[in-house]
Amino acid sequence: MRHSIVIVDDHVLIAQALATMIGSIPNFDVLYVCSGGAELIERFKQPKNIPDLVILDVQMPVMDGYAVAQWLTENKPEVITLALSMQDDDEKIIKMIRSGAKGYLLKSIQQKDLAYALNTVVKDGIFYNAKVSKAL
Amino acid sequence: REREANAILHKQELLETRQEVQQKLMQNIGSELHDTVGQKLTLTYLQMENTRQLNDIEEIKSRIGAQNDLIQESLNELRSISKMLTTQDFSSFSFVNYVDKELTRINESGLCKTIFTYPANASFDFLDERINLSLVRICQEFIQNSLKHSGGSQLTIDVVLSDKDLKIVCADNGQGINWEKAREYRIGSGSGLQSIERRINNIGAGYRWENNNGTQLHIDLPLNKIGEHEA
Amino acid sequence: REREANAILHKQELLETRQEVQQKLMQNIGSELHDTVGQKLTLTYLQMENTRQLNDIEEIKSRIGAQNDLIQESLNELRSISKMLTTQDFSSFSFVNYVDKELTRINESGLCKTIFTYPANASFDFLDERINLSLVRICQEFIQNSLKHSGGSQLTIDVVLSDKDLKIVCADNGQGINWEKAREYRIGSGSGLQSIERRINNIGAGYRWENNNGTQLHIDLPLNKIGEHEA
Ligand SMILES: Nc1ncnc2c1ncn2[C@@H]1O[C@H](COP(=O)(O)OP(=O)(O)OP(=O)(O)O)[C@@H](O)[C@H]1O
Ligand SMILES: Nc1ncnc2c1ncn2[C@@H]1O[C@H](COP(=O)(O)OP(=O)(O)OP(=O)(O)O)[C@@H](O)[C@H]1O
Ligand SMILES: [K+]
Ligand SMILES: [Mg+2]
Ligand SMILES: [Mg+2]
Ligand SMILES: [Mg+2]
Repeated sequence: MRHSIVIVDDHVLIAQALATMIGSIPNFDVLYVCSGGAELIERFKQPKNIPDLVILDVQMPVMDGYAVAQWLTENKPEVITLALSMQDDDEKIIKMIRSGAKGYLLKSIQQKDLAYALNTVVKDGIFYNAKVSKAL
Repeated sequence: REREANAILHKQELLETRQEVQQKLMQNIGSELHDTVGQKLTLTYLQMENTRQLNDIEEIKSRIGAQNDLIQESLNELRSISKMLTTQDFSSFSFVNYVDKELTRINESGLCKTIFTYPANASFDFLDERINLSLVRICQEFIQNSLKHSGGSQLTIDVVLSDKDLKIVCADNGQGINWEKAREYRIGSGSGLQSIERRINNIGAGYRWENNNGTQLHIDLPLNKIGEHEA
Repeated sequence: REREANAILHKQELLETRQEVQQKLMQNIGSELHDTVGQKLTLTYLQMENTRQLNDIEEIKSRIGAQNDLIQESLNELRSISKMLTTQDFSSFSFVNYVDKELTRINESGLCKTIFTYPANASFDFLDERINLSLVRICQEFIQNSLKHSGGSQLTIDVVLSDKDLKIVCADNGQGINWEKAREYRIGSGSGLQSIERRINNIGAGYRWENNNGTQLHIDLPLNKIGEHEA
């Protein structure tokens, strides 16, 4: 089974680099990348733009990752959200999980680890690596 | 006796503001490190990981070149931040210098385009340290709010000096302050907008907010009021 | 009246020390950024340039992997420095916490191996902010001197608390202080060694320098003296 992904990050180049990485992971396809929550909500008005997974940057201007995660939890609970951050800060991890994220990824991730995280979260509905477990 | 006590209180206020300016600068540089150098290095990392998956040697080599440019840029930013941290001297400085440095750094970092205009030949020596520091804190707070909340791409600060007053206009081209929403924050005591307004009042200046293709803050410091606090 | 004046002076001294601690921290972090993250990135840059000259694709890929590890390390350091800057709160903290953070960071940065021992379960709440800050400044100064002058590879700080006193031993395994040479510096007023000794005196503590496989500074703060300054 194939899974579609949308990446939300205000640093579009980082989103694109992650999209490239996901491109060579079997069974996962990037639908599109976008640079913020407002754009995501706008795109979601069309059902064809709703993916299986959203990979969501934590720190973004105007609408931050927590706010977008909350919006997704309330409006599209069937979409799995994974948080994405440069920092492995306990407080941030906990806040993202509370807002509905099913796991937490560092931006500087290797392809094999990303593949493992994606496969785990679609299989178990949740991806807790050592860092998340420690934070919780 | 009364005078002496006043002088001491005045000195204390000064020290507190100086420390606040310093602490905010540290916080700003901390998040800037994260947002600029950090993001660039993260990008480099991800791109290199992708490059490793390629099989065309010429393509790989040209990508390494591009990624090395990113590392070079990160190094330049790191250098300027490192310099900022090591050479900052808070005991004697003018707010114009400080704002100039701060906006230049933000501009170079690519976080936002910045423009600073001020009368190049004017001397601001008539401002004492308390006013200098307060003006710095006000601008710091405005800048941080613009970067954090406005979503705009440009930040402008204009300083105009006349015989009668010193005028400062801080402006961004973002979405403007939603005062309904901001009111919630203004109830809390430590918020940025409140501290901006309190500080402006404290130095005997007036102010006006405008929503006009973004947020504008007009500050007006009548020169005849300067020194009154000291007397 | 006298009491009031004393309280004000005391507050002022506190604010000045707080600012000094902050300023030193900024300077230290500034040069650390340059020396650790900066050096690592420069190395990465040079190695990548060399990698570009190679012709064996497997070799190129394995080098990219190694260079990416360096970037990963730089990112980790950047993260911890960024966090240090953004979360530092100077208004309420204990010297043990501060020294712990500082030494951990230096250790992780690879500048020097550091060891910090202190009574884990003891509370240091009986120390007021002035003493906390002074102890931090003393340790900061010792640490910077060791990094700058000792040529050693290890830095140790031991804190021992008894009923009678608080003992702190700062030590490095470098070449030791050349007191002949250091004397020149001690004539100037702003030097590090002088400020260490002045601060130790100010909080009512005693000290002893030893050259013993490196430099050692023994500080002894009798607990019955604490609070005397406040009275
Ligand atoms: N330049 C701006 N553009 C758009 N909105 C703004 C701007 N400045 C402030 N705001 C809005 O006003 C609110 C209050 O700002 P304020 O500086 O008081 O608090 P804050 O920035 O949220 O938190 P703090 O400054 O305490 O870290 C912000 O949350 C934001 O919604
Ligand atoms: N841990 C040490 N190991 C070896 N030599 C030291 C050590 N600490 C100090 N010194 C010597 O003592 C001299 C005086 O130190 P001091 O801290 O007073 O001044 P400084 O470090 O040279 O300058 P400053 O501290 O004002 O930046 C140093 O120049 C150095 O030669
Ligand atoms: K794929
Ligand atoms: Mg972001
Ligand atoms: Mg604010
Ligand atoms: Mg020194």
